[in-house]
Amino acid sequence: MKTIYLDHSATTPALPEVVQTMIPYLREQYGNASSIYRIGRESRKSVEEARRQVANLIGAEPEEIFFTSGGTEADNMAIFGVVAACGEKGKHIITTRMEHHAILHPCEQLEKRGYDVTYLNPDPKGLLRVEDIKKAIRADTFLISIMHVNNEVGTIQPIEEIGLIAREKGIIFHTDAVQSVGKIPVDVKKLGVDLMSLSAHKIYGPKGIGALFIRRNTTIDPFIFGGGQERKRRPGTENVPGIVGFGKAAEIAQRDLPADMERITYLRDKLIDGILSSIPYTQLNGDRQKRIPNNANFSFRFVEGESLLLMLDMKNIAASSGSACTSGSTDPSHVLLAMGIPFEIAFGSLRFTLGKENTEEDIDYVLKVLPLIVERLRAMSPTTIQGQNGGDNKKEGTLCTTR
Amino acid sequence: MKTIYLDHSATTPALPEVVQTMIPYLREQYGNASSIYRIGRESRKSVEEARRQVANLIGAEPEEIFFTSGGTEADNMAIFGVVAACGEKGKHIITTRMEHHAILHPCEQLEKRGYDVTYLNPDPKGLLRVEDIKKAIRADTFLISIMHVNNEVGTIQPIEEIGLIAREKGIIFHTDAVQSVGKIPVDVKKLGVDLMSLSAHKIYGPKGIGALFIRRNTTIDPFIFGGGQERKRRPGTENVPGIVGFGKAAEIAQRDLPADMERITYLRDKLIDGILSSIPYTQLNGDRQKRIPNNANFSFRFVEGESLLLMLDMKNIAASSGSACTSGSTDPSHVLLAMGIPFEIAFGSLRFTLGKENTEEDIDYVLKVLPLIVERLRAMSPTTIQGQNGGDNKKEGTLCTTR
Amino acid sequence: MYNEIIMDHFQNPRNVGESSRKDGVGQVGSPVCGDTTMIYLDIEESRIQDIKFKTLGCAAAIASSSMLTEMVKGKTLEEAKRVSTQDIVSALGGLPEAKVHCSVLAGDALKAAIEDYEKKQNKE
Amino acid sequence: MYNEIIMDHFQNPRNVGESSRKDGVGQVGSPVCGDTTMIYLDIEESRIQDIKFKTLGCAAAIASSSMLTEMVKGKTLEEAKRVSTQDIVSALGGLPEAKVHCSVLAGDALKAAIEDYEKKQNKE
Ligand SMILES: Cc1ncc(COP(=O)(O)O)c(C=O)c1O
Ligand SMILES: Cc1ncc(COP(=O)(O)O)c(C=O)c1O
Repeated sequence: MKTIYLDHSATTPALPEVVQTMIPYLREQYGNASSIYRIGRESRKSVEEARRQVANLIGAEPEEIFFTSGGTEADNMAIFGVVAACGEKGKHIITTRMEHHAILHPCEQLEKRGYDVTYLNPDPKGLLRVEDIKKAIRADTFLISIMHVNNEVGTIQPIEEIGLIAREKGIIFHTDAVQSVGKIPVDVKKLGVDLMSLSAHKIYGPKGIGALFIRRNTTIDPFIFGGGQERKRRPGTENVPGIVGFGKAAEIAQRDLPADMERITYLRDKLIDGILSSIPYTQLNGDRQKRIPNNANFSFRFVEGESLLLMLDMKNIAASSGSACTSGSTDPSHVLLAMGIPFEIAFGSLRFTLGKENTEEDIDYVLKVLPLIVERLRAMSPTTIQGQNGGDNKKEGTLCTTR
Repeated sequence: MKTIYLDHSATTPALPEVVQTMIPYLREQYGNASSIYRIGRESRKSVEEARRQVANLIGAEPEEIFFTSGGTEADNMAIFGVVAACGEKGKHIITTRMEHHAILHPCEQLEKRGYDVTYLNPDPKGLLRVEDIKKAIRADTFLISIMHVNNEVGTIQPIEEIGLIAREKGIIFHTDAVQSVGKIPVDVKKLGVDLMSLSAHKIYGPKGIGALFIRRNTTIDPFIFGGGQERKRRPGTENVPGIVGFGKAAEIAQRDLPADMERITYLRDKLIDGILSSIPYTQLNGDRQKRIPNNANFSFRFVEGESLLLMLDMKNIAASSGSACTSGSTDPSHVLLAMGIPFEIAFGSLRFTLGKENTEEDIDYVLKVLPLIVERLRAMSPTTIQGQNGGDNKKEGTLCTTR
Repeated sequence: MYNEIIMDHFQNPRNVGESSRKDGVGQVGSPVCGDTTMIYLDIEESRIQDIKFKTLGCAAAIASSSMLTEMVKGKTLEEAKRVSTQDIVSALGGLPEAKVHCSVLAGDALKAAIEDYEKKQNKE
Repeated sequence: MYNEIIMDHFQNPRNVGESSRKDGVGQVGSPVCGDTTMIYLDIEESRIQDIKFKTLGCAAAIASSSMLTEMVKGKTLEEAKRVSTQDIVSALGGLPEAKVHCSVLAGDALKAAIEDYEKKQNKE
């Protein structure tokens, strides 16, 4: 039976057009894009065309796009690159506790090196308060990094307002847009950001390729050193097939955005409404309105996320609990905890992220299967309350007291 | 007309089997290798199989292989990772002036941060003297990085001897084996290295993927921070198609090595002998014996490298002058200069690097075409000497005196 | 990630629920991962006549509990006390390293249940 | 990398060689890139009757020399002196930024050749 894939925030299948675009560059058009002979020049041309496609998707200039090996590298390049270039002028960085680990862990490294990092908490709906940013800014703040869309709860952060503040104060502003690009309109000019991280495999492009948008005249040093590729900002033989695949995916993302948004929002809302009405002791995590079209994140009390995932897997449904990279662990999501969701509720969370291939039948199937799975696991659980599956009886039960 | 590709040290065409292995992972088997559902577990399994294949090629354990985005990242990860982990214990690093820029430029960064770097020169044949290493070692030396095979002249360095010295002194030893792996037998145990950089696209694998071998218990910190992938040493969503392609390429490299070495050495020797005997004022750069089978690097006096390349390109021959990443510039190769080759000789250098697809006809064609091209350019050159194309008359002519 | 034995015990856990007499009841929660396991024992002449469990936790935690109940059912309390985490992990055919701590709960809950039983016996 | 005009002048350079009379000869070498260009002039009544060049250098250097010779042939010395590097680059339809310095040589060699001619004239 085919997989009903509902984990598009972890990764997406590359589109057939993307794969078709890539294949020639894997074999016949193998020229090194930095070589001056014909097959090298052809690779160069395709790389520059892809750069234009990616730039278009986010309203940037092609010269402002630098290809990286993915979102993680783009995030590291942004943080460490700005620190290398301006870390002598300031010592304070502002970010949030709901960032991806590709931002949080570099920031922790910087703390070890003596930088001050302020980690702001989002509100209980998963939204950052702009006032918190204002309050956190110090005279020596030189970098603000706030994700555009959170990867777990899908909430859209007030980047435009923060951009105005950052610009006014002359602070470099980075946004991790790995989860927003291709899902909602993204325009670097409107958002007022200096740096933006992208990842191709989240927008139906290939894995292993991403980009950092660097606004012209932004003070940033390279992160990786070597040959002269990417105008010396990101050396290494260009991943031509990956880059052209990314370009194609960006072009398609731009073309399909309005239609995809509408269709996927409809399916997602059906999923949210269906689950909330059929499974008691369930909550939707993250603001219902300020969220990307494809995200539905739930907490089911009295069950644990990984068990849910595996039971769904046996029914050929692919979902996620917490972020993709930690879904092997049962630690509840750091994002939900930062939102102030109690441990025992975060513990039983499940993220569905819809995509292009999903149909209404997929959603119907999930709505049929999931209530039974939750019921089955709750029946095994020592912490459920009497009558919790009755639907009406919603008073709190005894919870695990040993923690 | 088809290209006669003689620039395999810049990049190689991925083999058909490699591309066939990759394609399913671009589309149907798109699962995130860190996800626990079925398509995720399948990706994981393929990644681990590839890790085994790469490990086998260099005599390592699979747990000692960490995938990166290429050779450049592997080099940066080695240098910066060791410095982060042990840079407090020592302050001296030893490397050579013939390293790839992916080593030289990180080392320059370290000099800015207060580290001492000794750059050893190779001898005029492009070989490092082991005594020079011995002499350079100081009490505070904590890292030695010496390439296994030079990318421009193809010379094989005495890594095994250096490994013994490094081990005796307790100094971490890294080798950039991007140009040796797949061309000559490489065994990390025999070479006695702690760290080794690899790049897939140099061994008929895909671009944008490489690896760092890290011997168990080597003191090294991560270079990129984020999720838990690659046992936290190299986070970022795994480039599954790239990794499986690299694995397949490694397997084939191992299988074909003896036969390829023999066949390519024969063709290469024919090319060297043919050129040296038909074009006067020409020299082979790099030791003739201690060199990988596929490299032939020449200097033609009274001509300039880029002009040669473009003339060859018009005859559908793809070659290189200097390293791939700088072949757009007319600066002579830093490697040739480090070998002590005079500027005006290094200026007219040309690198042919042979590969699997090359045939004897290809070599015959080059031997027919190249002498005419050199002659044509020399006829245009103000610095040639009377009678230099006569063959016998080999005394020095007047050289450009304005430099 | 998980082998077939574990997946079998996760999908078809043995002895889920509560035993009829509940002569001994033990509940432990893991501060590391938030899992909770409860063991219910029916004891006759110092022998485990029936054992049931409830677990809130990951597949490793559920499978470990299920496996443990099979391993100790019918054993004397002394024999049951000697079953270690390592025994459970071995019976499951091994666990991913990051998951070994999840299997500790089952044994701890059993020990707590036996203690509970013995405490009650002493009171009588 | 290079446009068609440049590639045409590189492949079919105009006016390569040495002029018959060599009334003025100029040679310059670039310390940046090692290129060398030599210009040979035949002058008649302060007008460039013939011009030839030799260049050791990259395609940009060769094409620039070739283009320059075409641009100034038949011009008076005063007119020829006014031809700038920018004029050569424009006539070539633009050069990659990293290559602009290679086109400087041609103009410099022409100036040196004119100077050489003028010096000889003054001596006479
Ligand atoms: C918000 C966010 N940032 C960064 C990343 C890292 O991207 P990649 O896995 O392509 O390195 C991800 C995805 O894993 C993400 O969701
Ligand atoms: C010796 C050497 N090291 C490192 C590299 C860099 O590898 P990559 O281009 O895959 O990043 C190369 C090739 O360009 C090389 O020849």
